[in-house]
Amino acid sequence: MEINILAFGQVAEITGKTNWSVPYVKDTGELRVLLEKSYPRLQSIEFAIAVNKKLISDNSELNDKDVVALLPPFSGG
Amino acid sequence: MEINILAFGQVAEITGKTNWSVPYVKDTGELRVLLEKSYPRLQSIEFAIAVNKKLISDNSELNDKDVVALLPPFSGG
Amino acid sequence: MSEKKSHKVFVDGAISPAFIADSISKHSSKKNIGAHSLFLGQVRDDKIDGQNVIAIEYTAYREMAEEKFLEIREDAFESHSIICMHIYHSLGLVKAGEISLFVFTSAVHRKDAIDACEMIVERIKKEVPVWGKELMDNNNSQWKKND
Amino acid sequence: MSEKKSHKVFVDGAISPAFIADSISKHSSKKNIGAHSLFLGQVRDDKIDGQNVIAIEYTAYREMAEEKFLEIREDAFESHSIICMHIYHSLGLVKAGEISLFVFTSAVHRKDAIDACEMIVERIKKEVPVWGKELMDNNNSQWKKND
Repeated sequence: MEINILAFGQVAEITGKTNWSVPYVKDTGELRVLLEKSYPRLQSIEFAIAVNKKLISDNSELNDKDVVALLPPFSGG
Repeated sequence: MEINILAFGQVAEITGKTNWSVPYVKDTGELRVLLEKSYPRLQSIEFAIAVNKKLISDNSELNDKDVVALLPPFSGG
Repeated sequence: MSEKKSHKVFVDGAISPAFIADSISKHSSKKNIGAHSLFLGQVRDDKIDGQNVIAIEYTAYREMAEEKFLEIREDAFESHSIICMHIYHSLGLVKAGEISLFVFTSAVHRKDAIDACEMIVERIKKEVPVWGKELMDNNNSQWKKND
Repeated sequence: MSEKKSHKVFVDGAISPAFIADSISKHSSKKNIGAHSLFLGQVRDDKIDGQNVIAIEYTAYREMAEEKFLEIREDAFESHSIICMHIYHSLGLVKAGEISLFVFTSAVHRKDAIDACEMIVERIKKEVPVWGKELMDNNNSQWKKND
């Protein structure tokens, strides 16, 4: 199992990378915990999660090859 | 006493002139009656009256040198 | 920074896209502006009794219209937080597909620009003594009605 | 006559007034259009901790943004009687005073064009994964927040 992670904006500044993969992670809740452990500064900012380009609001199961995007608040326009 | 009359749009088409003057007329109500007598086709169209560039809704007294404009429904833009 | 001075509203014939671009360009030096709202009225080739409108000929009671444009302008600055606003309206002949009305508002925030622009357009349609005569391709004509 | 095909939304750097003029010009052949509504987002030189914003650098999650633009487009045609609509958004560097967002709707009647344009702007601000990084004149930067 491989989960692909994309980071944007302020999240990418904190993680120092925009694109990497992680092995088995059960769901987005667990991924968030793992990320905040690796990058403690993520705890102080707000970010949403999209799985395969769809924003998710509740905890969502992850499957092999899922693309998980870490999205700080949008500020286009 | 002299009242200056300006006609626009469809009103001017009916009166055949855009700018003329009339001698003594008491008020806008009387003017409307006079105009509709001279140009019976005015009875079949809607038009508002402005005195000295201000739209009037009720009958208004007219004074020497007043400029009375006959205004069919606006259709700018 | 607010530019409340008035300017000539009536223009001869159609309003060109180049004129609109030029008007937009002039605002790049006003760097407190965050949002522009533009309304453009375009002449439609409506079908009336089987005939197409090919152009509208606009006339106005200029002196009264200019007073009314000024009043709308002052009310817009009074009721909305806008930085600047412009109105241009055609007189004379404007062909189908061409632009006859251009309303342009600018503000720090989008809501002010958008709301002011809409308010101004509505008031122009209702309150300004301008008339459009729709000319058909068989030389007939009829007076435009605003909805 | 309705032109529902999609087009490239993202453009490199600022959106020029000439580009906007060209976009307006292309609609003169659609003679059933009576009203255009345009929204332009311009980069502000906001003062932050005594420093002026000199530019915004835009990045996006392109694949997701493009899907979202398409969804907004389809919803706009579904919910409003519009003839055509266009969205252009900058990526990369846009200087203060320059334009980074251009939303353009056209309809037979003004209310449809105006309402659709406003709805599209609101949805872009809220739903599209684009980020603006405000660059100051002392080389500091901060992430833009939408209101």
